Amino acid sequence: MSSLISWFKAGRTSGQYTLPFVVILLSMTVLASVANLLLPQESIFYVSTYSITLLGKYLCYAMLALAVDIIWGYCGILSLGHGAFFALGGYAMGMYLMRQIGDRGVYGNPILPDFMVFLDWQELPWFWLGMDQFWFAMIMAVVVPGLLAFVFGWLAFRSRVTGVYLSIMTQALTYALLLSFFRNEMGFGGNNGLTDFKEILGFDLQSDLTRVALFITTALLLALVLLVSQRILSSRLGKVTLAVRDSEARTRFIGYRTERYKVWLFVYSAVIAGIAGALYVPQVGIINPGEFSPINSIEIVIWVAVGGRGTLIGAIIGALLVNYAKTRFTAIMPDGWLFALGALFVLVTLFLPKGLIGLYGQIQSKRQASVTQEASK
Amino acid sequence: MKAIDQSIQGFRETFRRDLVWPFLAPEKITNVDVSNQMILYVEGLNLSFDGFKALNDLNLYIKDGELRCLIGANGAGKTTLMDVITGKTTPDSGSVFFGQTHNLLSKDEADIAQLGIGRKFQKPTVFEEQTVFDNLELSLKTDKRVIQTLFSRLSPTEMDRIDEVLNIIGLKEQCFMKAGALSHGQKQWLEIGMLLVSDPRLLLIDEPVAGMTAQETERTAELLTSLAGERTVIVVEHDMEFVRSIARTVTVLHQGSVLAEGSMDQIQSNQDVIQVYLGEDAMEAEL
Amino acid sequence: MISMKKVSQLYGGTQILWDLDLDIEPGSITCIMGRNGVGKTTLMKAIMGLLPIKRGEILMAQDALHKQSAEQRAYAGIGYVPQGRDIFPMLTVEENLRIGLPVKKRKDIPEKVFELFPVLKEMLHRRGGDLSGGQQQQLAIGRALVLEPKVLILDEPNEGIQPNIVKQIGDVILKLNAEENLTVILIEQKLGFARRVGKEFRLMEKGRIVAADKMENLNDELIKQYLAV
Amino acid sequence: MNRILRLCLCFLVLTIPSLSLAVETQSLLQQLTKAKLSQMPNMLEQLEAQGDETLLPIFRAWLGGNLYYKRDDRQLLVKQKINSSTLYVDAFNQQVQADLTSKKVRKIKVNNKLRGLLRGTIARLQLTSKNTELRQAAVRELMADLDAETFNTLEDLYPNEPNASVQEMMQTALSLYVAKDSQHSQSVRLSAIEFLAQSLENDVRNGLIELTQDTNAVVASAAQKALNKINQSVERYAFVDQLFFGLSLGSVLLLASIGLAITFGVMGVINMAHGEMIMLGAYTTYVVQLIMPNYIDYSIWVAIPAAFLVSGLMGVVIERLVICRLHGRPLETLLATFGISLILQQLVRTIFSPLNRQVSTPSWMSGSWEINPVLSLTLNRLYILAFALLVFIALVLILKKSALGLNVRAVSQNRNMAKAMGVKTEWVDAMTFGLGSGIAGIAGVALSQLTNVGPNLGQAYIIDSFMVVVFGGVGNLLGTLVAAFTLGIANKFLEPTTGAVLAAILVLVFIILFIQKRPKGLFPQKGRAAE
Amino acid sequence: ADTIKVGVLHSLSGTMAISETTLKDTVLMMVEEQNKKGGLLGKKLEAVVVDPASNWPLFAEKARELLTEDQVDVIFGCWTSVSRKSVLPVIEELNGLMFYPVQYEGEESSYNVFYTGAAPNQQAIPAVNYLKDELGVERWVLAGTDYVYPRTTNKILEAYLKDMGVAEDDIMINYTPFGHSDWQSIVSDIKKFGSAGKKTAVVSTINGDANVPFYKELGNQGISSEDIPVVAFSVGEEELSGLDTAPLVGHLAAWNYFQSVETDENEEFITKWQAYTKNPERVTNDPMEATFIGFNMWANAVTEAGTTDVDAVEKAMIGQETPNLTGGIAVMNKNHHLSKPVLIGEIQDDGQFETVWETDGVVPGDAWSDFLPGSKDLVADWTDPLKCGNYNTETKMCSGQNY
Ligand SMILES: Nc1ncnc2c1ncn2[C@@H]1O[C@H](COP(=O)(O)OP(=O)(O)OP(=O)(O)O)[C@@H](O)[C@H]1O
Ligand SMILES: Nc1ncnc2c1ncn2[C@@H]1O[C@H](COP(=O)(O)OP(=O)(O)OP(=O)(O)O)[C@@H](O)[C@H]1O
Ligand SMILES: NC(N)=O
Ligand SMILES: [Mg+2]
Ligand SMILES: [Mg+2]
Repeated sequence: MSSLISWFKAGRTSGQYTLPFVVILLSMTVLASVANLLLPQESIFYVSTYSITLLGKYLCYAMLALAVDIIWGYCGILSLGHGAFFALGGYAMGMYLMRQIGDRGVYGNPILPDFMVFLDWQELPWFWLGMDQFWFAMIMAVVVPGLLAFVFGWLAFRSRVTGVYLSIMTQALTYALLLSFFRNEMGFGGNNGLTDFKEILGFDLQSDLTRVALFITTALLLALVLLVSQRILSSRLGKVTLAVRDSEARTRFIGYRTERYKVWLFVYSAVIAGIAGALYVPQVGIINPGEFSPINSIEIVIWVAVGGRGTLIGAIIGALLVNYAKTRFTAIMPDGWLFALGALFVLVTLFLPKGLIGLYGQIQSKRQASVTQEASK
Repeated sequence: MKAIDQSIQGFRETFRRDLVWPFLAPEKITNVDVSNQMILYVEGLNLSFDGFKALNDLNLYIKDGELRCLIGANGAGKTTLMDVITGKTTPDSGSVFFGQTHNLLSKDEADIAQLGIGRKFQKPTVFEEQTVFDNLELSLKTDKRVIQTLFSRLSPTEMDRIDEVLNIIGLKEQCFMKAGALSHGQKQWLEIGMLLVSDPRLLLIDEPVAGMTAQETERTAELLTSLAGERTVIVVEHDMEFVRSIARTVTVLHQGSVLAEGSMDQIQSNQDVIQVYLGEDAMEAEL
Repeated sequence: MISMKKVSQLYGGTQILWDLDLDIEPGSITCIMGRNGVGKTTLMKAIMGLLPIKRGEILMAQDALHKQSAEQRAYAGIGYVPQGRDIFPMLTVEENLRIGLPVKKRKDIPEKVFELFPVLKEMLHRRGGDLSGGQQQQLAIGRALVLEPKVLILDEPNEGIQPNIVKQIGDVILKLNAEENLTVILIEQKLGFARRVGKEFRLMEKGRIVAADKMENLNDELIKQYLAV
Repeated sequence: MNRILRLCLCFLVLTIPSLSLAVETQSLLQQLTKAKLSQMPNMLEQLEAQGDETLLPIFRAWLGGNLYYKRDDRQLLVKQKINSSTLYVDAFNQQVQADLTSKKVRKIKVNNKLRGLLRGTIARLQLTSKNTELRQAAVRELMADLDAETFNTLEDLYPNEPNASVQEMMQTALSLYVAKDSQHSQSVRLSAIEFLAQSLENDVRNGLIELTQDTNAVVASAAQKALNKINQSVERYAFVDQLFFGLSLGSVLLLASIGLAITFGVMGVINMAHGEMIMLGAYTTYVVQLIMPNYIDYSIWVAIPAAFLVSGLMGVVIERLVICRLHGRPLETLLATFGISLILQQLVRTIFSPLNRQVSTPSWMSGSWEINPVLSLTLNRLYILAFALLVFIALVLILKKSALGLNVRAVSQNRNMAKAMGVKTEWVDAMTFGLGSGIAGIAGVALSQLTNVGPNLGQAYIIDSFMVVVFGGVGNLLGTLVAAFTLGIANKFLEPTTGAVLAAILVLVFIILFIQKRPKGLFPQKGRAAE
Repeated sequence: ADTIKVGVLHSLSGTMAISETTLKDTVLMMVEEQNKKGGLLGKKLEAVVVDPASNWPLFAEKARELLTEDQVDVIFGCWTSVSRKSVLPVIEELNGLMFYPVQYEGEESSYNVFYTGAAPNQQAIPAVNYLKDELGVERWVLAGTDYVYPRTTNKILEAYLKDMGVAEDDIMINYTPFGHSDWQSIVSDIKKFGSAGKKTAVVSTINGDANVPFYKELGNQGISSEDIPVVAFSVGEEELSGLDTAPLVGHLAAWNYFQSVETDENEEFITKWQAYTKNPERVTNDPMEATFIGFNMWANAVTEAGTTDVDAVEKAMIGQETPNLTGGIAVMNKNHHLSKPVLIGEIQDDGQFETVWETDGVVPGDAWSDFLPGSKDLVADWTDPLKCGNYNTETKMCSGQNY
């Protein structure tokens, strides 16, 4: 019995790196923030506002990758449409920020955003009502993606749409939303989307302090989401999730209503994506239908794969790394960066089948192999 | 006015908590009604695949606590019958009742499993990416709703139960090995183990001893016999020695319907059975 | 016919086969036995070339088999009936059987297959995956016979087979062995069958061959030592 | 209308009669070289009044933008293209003017308005042409606004017209004039309207619409009746038209997705580089046309096999270098092929520049097949529809009848077992991937005739391709066919009422809902085996 | 710094690379040119090229990178309006300077941006006038890609046409998604719409990639320019180079520049460009001219101001005059828009345009349209005392922030 308990403890090691990772993440965040706010620009340790914004954006992507990893890595649902939830969260935030502009828009209309004025809209569409309240907008930022995920997931999982069929349907979903949001009639600013934000909760979006605050908020939320997800996934629910991934039919035969597990996990993941989107918008300053584009969603999946799927930290690292690579490559070799990025994807797939995180395991198992070999001699 | 009334009525009906929103519906805690001694009623089952009749007016009654052997030629429909009972396949016609009240045909796999019907598949299917331990933990008889699962803890009794089963199936050493890395026979055992921890009312066991050595076969026989009484067990096997060692009643399926039913000796001397299944000199060949 | 010298094999970090030696005489029927998980299937896969071996060599009539790919070994005359059957589920029975035809440059499925397993003829146009377990097993053997192999590897061929067909499979093996001098390597757990069909036996334990002899000499002591739990 | 233009052009080259023009006319023509665009309509009128058929070649050259003059002495020239070399001949005496470069000449301007006028002029002059088609075109051109003078000419010509259909066209034109002309008696007008009711000519319809407002109530109601009748058949043809649009869109979807049906549907590789294989095919077409600029008409026949080879070889290379190392890891193929698609796009951008490349349409594929005035099917799409079906059938045959087809399926279902059965899995993989990619390349040839040949070509089709394959049911070629045409037709029947954007959205929503009913596509793989 | 840094913010990959790469090369050519002349203020120019990859948030990020990390003195960049909208807050926050070289929908005037492309009144309105007056067009198809530029332009045109007494029934408006490639139904609808006996024309604000299949379909369905002329605002020489133009002869485009215009400046520019790209077939187009004008004006303004300081340069920019490539002088107005001539050209079978009409003089770009209810009272004037991008002449207020 006691031996079993010790096994039991030993068996649940998947989360052992989470806490150290969170600690590193948060201390880096604090250091960067302090370096930005307190150090003089001339200091070599100064972190520019550009870098802070960039880091903030990366962290939003990391959260998005985390959301995808939860359902793809752990539940086997390959969503090629997660960008949609991200974008919906982003739009909710964007609408709030848009309303915050008030009469400081170019046409000086206190109610209507500029794009409505010059397209001759007479009044605010109903779905814009209440979006001037921060709390309401934030509720929408999680409720709308969550609700969409719920409806979509409920339909799809109940009908047992699985595998590539599901993936392509999620893609169809985001594609349909892309086309819809492009339409100016929708009332979301069409292709231009929402931009030209001024302030959030009364704080000037262009001030360094606000930026740092947003950055820290993102880091904190990312850490929180990571911890909660880790907790969920290492509970028995996590095991059921893995079971669903490996053999959904078998899981049903031992009495789990797999579709409910999938729906809730999908909703959870969509909500995280929505939160990531809401954090993303004030930091990059624009939300437009491009975020719905299927290619974006595919890229998210790729971040996860590069980092190592089925490992939450891997997803985060993958998102950070790929996006950092993108930033560097586009600046260093604007004409050839796609070669580098493409090659990166191919090479990671070929040589790091379990992603960057798997590299660690790969090295370890090599070492182990040589140890056993020696032992056998 | 009436129309409005009706639509309100309809609306109410649609939004009855227990009907439309399966997510919100309270989980039914059920008892199997076995007041007639029977636990499983299979009546007039028909099922065809593209014209091929896999089940043909099949009738089968299983007593509560019985250990029933189901034999029959390859392709007779044994596995298909289990598929129907466990909700994997829907028959063209017929009825399947669990106890007197539960119509299995109107339930899905998870419901049926939660009613207490457990199954071991012909081809061992385990969660390959998870450890043997986790495979067992997942199969435990617990509340399997989402929220409850999220907050569940492994209780000491449950741990003891798993420990016990690990001993029975002889995979204690492989406890934290990924189930995918087990050999074929080990997977068979693991699946039996998963069945054991789930503590079902009715066990459907499809070819448990395939790929086991003689001794292991014996052990399995013991195990199954010990299970019967408390539970009801239906075993499908082609190993006649094994069948004889456990069987009280044997049912022979042929081309989707029951060919013969009786004690092992009756069956072994039944000419039809010998012809389509056992072979003329079956017993000598076996030994 | 086939001889293995000091073959070692690993899965990831765990070694399964340990410097294993094995000799199979031409025209023999060798029965390989051992408890679950000792590495029987692994050994067969190594012979077939489906798993790379870490060390050692596998020879077939002087040819270095271990240097060839699996498909070359099929051409060299090894037929394989895997454990778990591995039917191509979405191919019809006929297509399952036709796969191997090019090896012998044949156009049609040898009639012999249908003589041995008449069910297959009935089910010719059904998908392999739809067949019952036992039917699949027959298909798997039939499929290997299409290759007209010199060595036939059967990994627990009787798993899930109805008694009269088990007998029939036994007869088939004996017949092929007698008439065509087919070398058979058979993994079998059921002693009765092993005794009836096998001429030689090899006992395995923990990735090694621990006993090898004529079938007559398989005594209770050995059984108790290596096969009992 | 283009046809006339082209006909004119080829006539120019063939018939070069020397012109003997009145001095007056010559000097008027000479003035063209100095005139402003705004003065030209006036001058054209004068020219027509003075001249006759002999001026036709000059008018045609003018219309086609081939009338030039020398910068120095303002000599009037006609530009001619013979076998891709340009030469200038004197407009009057047909003497070839040697070593005139484009720098030394100037074009006589022609604009839209002038072209319209020129066409009228040419038509009037051409009413008596020997060529039946030209005559017919001339009548049609003049039909809309016949003036009294032309009416009389036509009336004179009518009885002697040898060709029946030209005669009918003339009668239509005459009837239209009569029907509109209140000078004629009511009964004459009514019978003219009755005749017009058989015509589908656009001008007739417009004329009748006008007539429904006629002061003569009887005529107006007769016109309305005739109009209703015409509208009925127009609607019927409109339906056929729409169906054709749907089939055509379907054929494009089919072509785009059919290669994917192999690499993804059969082999299970989530091939994000499929679009780039199409793109390579399109660029191959471009290169082929570059190599044989004088044989554009035949270039397609070279381009099809070339594109198949180029994309196919690229497919084989990708398979050998990357995909083959990812067996049993289908999801990873998504990642790797996405990387490859990025690389290929950038490669094309580097080699060919990011700009679109110009791929010409062979003349036999341009224009449309005019069945009647309201129904004409564009030739390029007609050919592509037929081509798509042909490719589909060929592919089905390959997969069903050849050993390759059987082997691929076996390999994709159980690689190890296939190996054990002596299947050369590596070769099969390479060939299959090559085949799928090669077919994508062929699709690229077809698409180059319809759309941009640029680095983004592939991206534009990848989503649709996956959608079609999945909607049809993965691994089912027939499903791909049906799915492609279903989506194409659905889209085209929605578009007129909803607009293109909404139609696309609705089709997507339809797919999402449909999949709920059939979670494995239109033609799912059934049975135990599929689990 | 010992160099003057010129940021280039054009997409080199993704959907917009097709159009924007050319502009990147144009700027690089201009920089090289200027350096041959000895640079500016005694310093060499150094181009800093980044690739925002047709990704709108990335435009903002890259703009910030250029301004804060690379410390560029000026940015030449953007094509789509959304990319401009995306970088605008960044440029204003960091007080950068950007030149935007593409025709756009107007309704904007920022202190930090100079608009060298055409505003709707420099392209759309003259084109419609031409169609109406010269070709007698009575029925109008307004076809566009579904995004802000076409929407706004069409709104303006619709209002304008209705002002001129065109009936609702005689206007057909159609929007298509980006990259729309199946034009069968729409072209067929246009054909039907145009066969009602009244002269019909299509005003096309169809964008980039969708044009090739659109024109191919026009050609194949046999719609000739005499029947239904199409006048486009987004189709230039570069777009035509991807097309066989033989069937399209006579269709129109309205721009401020055509390659075919014969002036010495233009000839020189084309020669330099073809030499720079080492491609004698390479074409030029309107946004290139806009870049050319913008660059020259900036260079002059810097010289005049003696510094690259944004505020000084901004001041010096207003009133700058630079020769157009098509003749005449372009002037930078107080609203940061140019005065330029408007040309209308017909497509020729060699892929060039032939000018068939042009304005007598230059037309000043109007930041705020007179035909939109929300903006007809707005004016932009960046000189004292107004110093406002959106001054409301009714309420006498400068709304919101400084643009
Ligand atoms: N989904 C299906 N599609 C077509 N045929 C099927 C399907 N499922 C089962 N069958 C056929 O139904 C028959 C009964 O199959 P079943 O698996 O129940 O047999 P079984 O009695 O379990 O045989 P075994 O002892 O060999 O396992 C077989 O002939 C099989 O081919
Ligand atoms: N894919 C794998 N990865 C890791 N270990 C494996 C893998 N497959 C098998 N093994 C291990 O290798 C050992 C030998 O397996 P093998 O399948 O050869 O046994 P076997 O003798 O055929 O047993 P059985 O009689 O049950 O079929 C087993 O202990 C098993 O746990
Ligand atoms: N400004 C444009 N053309 O988007
Ligand atoms: Mg069975
Ligand atoms: Mg085995």
